Amino acid sequence: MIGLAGAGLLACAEKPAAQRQVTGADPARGLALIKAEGCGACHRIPGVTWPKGAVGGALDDLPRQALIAGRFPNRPGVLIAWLRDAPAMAPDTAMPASGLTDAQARDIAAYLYASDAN
Amino acid sequence: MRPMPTETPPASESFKGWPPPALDPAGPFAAPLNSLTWGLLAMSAAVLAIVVIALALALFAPRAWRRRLGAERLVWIAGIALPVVVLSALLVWGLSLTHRLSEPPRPGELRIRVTGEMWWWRVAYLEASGAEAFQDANEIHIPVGRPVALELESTDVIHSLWIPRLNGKLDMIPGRRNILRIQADQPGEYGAQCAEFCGGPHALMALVVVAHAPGDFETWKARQAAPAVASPVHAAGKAVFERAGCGACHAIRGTNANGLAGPDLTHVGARRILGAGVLPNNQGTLAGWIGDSQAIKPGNRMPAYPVLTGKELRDVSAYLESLK
Amino acid sequence: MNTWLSLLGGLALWAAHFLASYALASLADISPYEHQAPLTWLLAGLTLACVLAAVALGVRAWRATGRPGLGGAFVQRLSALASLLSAIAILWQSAPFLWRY
Amino acid sequence: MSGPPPPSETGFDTSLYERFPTKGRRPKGELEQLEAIWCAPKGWQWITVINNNYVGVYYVGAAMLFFVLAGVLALLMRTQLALPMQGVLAQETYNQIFTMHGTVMMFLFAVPAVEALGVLLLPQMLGARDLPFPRLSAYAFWAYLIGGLAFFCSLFFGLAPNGGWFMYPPLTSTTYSPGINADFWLLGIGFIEISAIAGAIEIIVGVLKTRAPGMSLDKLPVFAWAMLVFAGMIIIAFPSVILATTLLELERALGWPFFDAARGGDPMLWQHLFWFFGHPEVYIIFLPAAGAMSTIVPAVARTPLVGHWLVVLAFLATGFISFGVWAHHMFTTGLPGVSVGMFSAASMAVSLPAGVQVFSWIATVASGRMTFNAPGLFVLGSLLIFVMGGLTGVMAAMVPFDWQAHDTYFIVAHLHYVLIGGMVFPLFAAIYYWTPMVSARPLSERLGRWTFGLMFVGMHLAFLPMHLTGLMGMPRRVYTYAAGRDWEWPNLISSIGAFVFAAGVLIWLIDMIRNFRPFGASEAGNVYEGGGLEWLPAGLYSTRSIPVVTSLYPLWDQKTLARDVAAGRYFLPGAPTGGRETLVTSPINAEPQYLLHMPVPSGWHVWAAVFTAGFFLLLTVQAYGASVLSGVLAILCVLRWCWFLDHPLPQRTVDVGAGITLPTYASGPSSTGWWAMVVTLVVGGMVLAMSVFSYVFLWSRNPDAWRPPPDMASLAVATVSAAAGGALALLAKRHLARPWLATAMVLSAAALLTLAFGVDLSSWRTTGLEPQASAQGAIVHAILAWQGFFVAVAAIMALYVLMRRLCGYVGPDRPATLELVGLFLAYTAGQGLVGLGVTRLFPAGLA
Repeated sequence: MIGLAGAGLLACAEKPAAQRQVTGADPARGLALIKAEGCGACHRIPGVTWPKGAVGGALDDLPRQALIAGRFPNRPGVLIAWLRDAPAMAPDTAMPASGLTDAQARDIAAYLYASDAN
Repeated sequence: MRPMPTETPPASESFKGWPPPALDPAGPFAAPLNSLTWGLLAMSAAVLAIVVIALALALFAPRAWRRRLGAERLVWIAGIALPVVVLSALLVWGLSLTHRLSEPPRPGELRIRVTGEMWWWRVAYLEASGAEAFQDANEIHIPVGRPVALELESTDVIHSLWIPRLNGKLDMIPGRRNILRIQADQPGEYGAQCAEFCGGPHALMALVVVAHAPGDFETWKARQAAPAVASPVHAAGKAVFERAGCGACHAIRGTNANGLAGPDLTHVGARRILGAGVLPNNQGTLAGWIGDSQAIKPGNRMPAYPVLTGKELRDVSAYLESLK
Repeated sequence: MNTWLSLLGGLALWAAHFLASYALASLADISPYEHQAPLTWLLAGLTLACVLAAVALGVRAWRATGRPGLGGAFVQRLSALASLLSAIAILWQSAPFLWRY
Repeated sequence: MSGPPPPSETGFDTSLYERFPTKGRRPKGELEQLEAIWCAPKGWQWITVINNNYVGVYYVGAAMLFFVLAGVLALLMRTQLALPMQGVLAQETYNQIFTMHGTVMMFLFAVPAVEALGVLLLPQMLGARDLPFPRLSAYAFWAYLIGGLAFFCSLFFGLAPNGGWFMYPPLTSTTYSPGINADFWLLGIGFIEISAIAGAIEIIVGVLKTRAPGMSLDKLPVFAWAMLVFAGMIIIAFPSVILATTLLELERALGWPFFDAARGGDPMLWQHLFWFFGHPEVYIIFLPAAGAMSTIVPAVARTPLVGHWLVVLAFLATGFISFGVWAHHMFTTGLPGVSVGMFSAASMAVSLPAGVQVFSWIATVASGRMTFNAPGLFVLGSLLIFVMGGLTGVMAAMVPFDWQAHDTYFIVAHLHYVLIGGMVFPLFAAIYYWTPMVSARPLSERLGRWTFGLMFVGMHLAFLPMHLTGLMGMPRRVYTYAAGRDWEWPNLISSIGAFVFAAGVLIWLIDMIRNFRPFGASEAGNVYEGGGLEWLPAGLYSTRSIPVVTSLYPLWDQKTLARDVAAGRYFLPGAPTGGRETLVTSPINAEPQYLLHMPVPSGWHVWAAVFTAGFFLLLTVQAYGASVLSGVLAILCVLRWCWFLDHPLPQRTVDVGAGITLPTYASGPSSTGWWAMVVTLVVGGMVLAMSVFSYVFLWSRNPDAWRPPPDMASLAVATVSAAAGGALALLAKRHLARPWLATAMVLSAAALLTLAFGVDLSSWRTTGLEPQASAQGAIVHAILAWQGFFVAVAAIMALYVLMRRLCGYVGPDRPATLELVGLFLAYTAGQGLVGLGVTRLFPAGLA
């Protein structure tokens, strides 16, 4: 009985904030792109067991972070622009301009936002 | 909701595990090994069948059968006569094949010296005279259809170069030089792995053999022999490269970086895989590797560079990626 | 003592032949081409000698199984078969060296 | 017996055997006196006990403990490899764990387990009261237990070796393994080999000299044949690994470049030395298990073994041919073509004897009525798995296939099939078959079937897919593997199989905890109706009387034997000299020669083991002072232990049964001590032979770098003094009538040997040959160091003889001590001469 009650309590972990949703994008394709680009070389990304780079920030709880890279408001539009060309937004960042298309950036953003849902 | 966390690092088709590379020859040296393997598997299956049948009969057959089976004669026939015949045939097949496959390289063959280092491969393309034309790392480029003599050496511990689809493996032993001859019949990429335990990240020491059609092998070779082209766009990156002291270990022909400890980076941008089979090759992974290679390939000899600012890291990785 | 000698003689001959052919093979592999022929003949002679000795030991032991010897027929039969099998093993082992072309 | 009786080996009149079984009642109190003499240990005494049925059970228990520990390591490895790129084990931890799994399984489980089986079963099986040197096997056990546990605990400090169980330099040399991890392996394992050799000497002398009267070679049980060949192989093979570990330890500690290519050494020398031991070792592990199989199959099939003499020949052939195959581990190192072909031929030939044994088992099962009890199931499982392993072995013997399969998971699959099928399953069959002999309750059949089922299925699930992963390109000893190469599903299946196998072992453990009750008043007895002497009713004193053996399966052929033996109607019903004793018989026809007086439990061998282990382990952690102290204490304990020996009894001859009288003292070739010394010197000789091989090998690597030897004068002086020393030592025993003269001769012999060694060493120093500078310097100084070690032991022995003389223990009535010291000193002289000859006359002499 206690186990059942405990399980019940767990179920009501708070839902991700509504406004960080990317419409019309496929997280699965996003994960495949992350691996092809090798983002794991600098970042620790949930769902990528290896490599777990330590040069960039960990992206485990990106959906709950207020700022992207400590500088920009964490909203889908800003994240997609950042993914496509970070140096244009912050000249001193180490994150290179990835040259991703808008659709690719949207898939990756969708995956990162959905990454802590389970 | 999220897909299973199977990540696929540089899945260049060279590392496909299926069909098993040892049974999927792509050259004249590997083909006889494959046929020998299938012959041996057939022999083993046949002998195993004989033993299982004999055992089953011995256990469950009617009394008359078992009495015939239960005599010393079975030991003489199945235990001595049959194996001597089978093993003699195998010995003849094995010795002739060994002899045929260990001919020394004929003069005029392309010579490449591959040196096993602690956890990466130093590849030096040699002139006919044996002098070193230019150096590369973690990749071997060969022309299709021609045998190539790989001179295997090691400066530290024992490694072993194994390209399953082109030939068997051969060890790289300090103080000795072994010749491994390979030949690819089709253009393409062929995966290779270090097969002798060499400590630390031995598991992450892979190599790719790239077979080119004769035409573009010459063009590739010419471009590789040329020194690095200094483009003004990446002057900032080049400056960071020099200031951080990378030239102490790495060499870039055409610049004053002439370090010999690490791999030659003259055309690092053109490499298919970074870190001896570890990362895809683009500016992002270059930055990640330079920033902290220990997190990616623990125990490797390159120190981490936390001193570089974000912009410097981005500049130097852009500069290196431009060295195609 | 000769019981042990006849029992292990054949196998000891095999061991001696193995060491000799290993030494000759190592010598052959590092010596120039013109030395190959004499080395091959040397080993061929050695192999022949060892095989004949092993067969002789085997036959002597086989003939002794009738007479009451030390250790009885068991040891005599064992010595005979051990020697004959050693002869086959010696021939088998010299194949790679003698048949090199 | 058909025809005239066979000629007598020692002049003993075999017709005396007709006097047995004797009639009439035994005198009162004879059995009680026997039980008092062979009393069970009480309280702390269980540490000092030396009976083989105590030490044997401890030994098997310790070996199975290491089996379970190494098995847990295997489960950790399989968890790490279940999925690609796992983080369960860090890279360094995985490298240490896979090295420890291999090393513990091969050195701390496999060889000791089969040796323990021999120590436990041989005396009873041969009809002897105990092993000839019970304290030596107790010493070997304690040294093995202490050294093994300390070696295993290095894992918990992160100091475990991480260079693979074969420790190839240069990876394991100081440059690339600076820590003391490698030293734990080199000193720990080198030391464990000494206890294995001690056990082997014990078993050789036991099988040859302490058999029941009448047990001639044709009536020797097949398990005893296997143990004899097993011990002989240890004597020839283990010195090679002891030399190799010593050389690598010298390179690591003092910088002598045996394996450092830059300074003239060659890493291939290690591979030759290691595999010359390595491959015979796996046959050393296989032979006793095959002997146990050939004993259990007739019992479970209830019919004599078919082709008994062919199986014995298979043991002898395996024993010899296994020394000609070592280089099949080195096919991919670029060995020249011809020798590679030779080793391939020998590697195939060595599979022939294994085939003979398999078909002999099948024929025996066919000619009998098979019972599917626990041992029966393990026997069938072992037969099937071993055949599959043997077939992949023949495949790997083919050089071109080995170029593809070497160092891949195909070879991991092959070695596990051969070792589990050839050794682990027969060992479990032996445990189920012989437990009723030592435990009050047999193990349960129901749990036995579950154990077999899970282990059989688990084994195939775990190791069959590995054949495939090997051909798919997965190399050995990788702490992880990249995804996307399709290696995931076979590795997952292997990991599941490993856990199923472990479940089987767990059920076996539960079965042991519930049913295994050793050292009780009574044993469960002959549950599976075996035919050997070990099933005679026996107490701590083994059988009440030592029977005359007339056939290969005495219990099957003589129904009344058990009753007569228990009633004391054969040899030695009581204890004629009032102490522990057994009969010593001749090697071929087992004719009684003399009565061996055996030691009583004492603590000295335990202290000697503790301090010997202390010497090696303190040396590993570089506590040099404490290590030297521990070494000196070990020597003192051994000398105190020897002080008990060689005291002739007041009664020169005694009646050992039915009026047959035998002497109570013997020396020379008929005595057990003489044989033990000769076998020990064979071990020394093998180390010398491998040193000479190393010398010639290193010379062949760079002949022109070899410097000329010192002048001929020093050679002449050293040769003369060494030869004189040897001659004096051998002649000393002839002058025992004047004890002072004999002692003086031994002392002067030791002095001459020391002089010869001093001249040799100093003349080499004058040539300025530095051991760190070149391979020649290293190997010459290594040979000198080995000779110096022997000269030091010779000096200790000479001083020991002096001490014996001062206490009046040197005289014509006890020639044994002087004879054995003479043998040792003569060998040391011979070894000195060989060392002089090789280092000075080769190659200088040829030029």
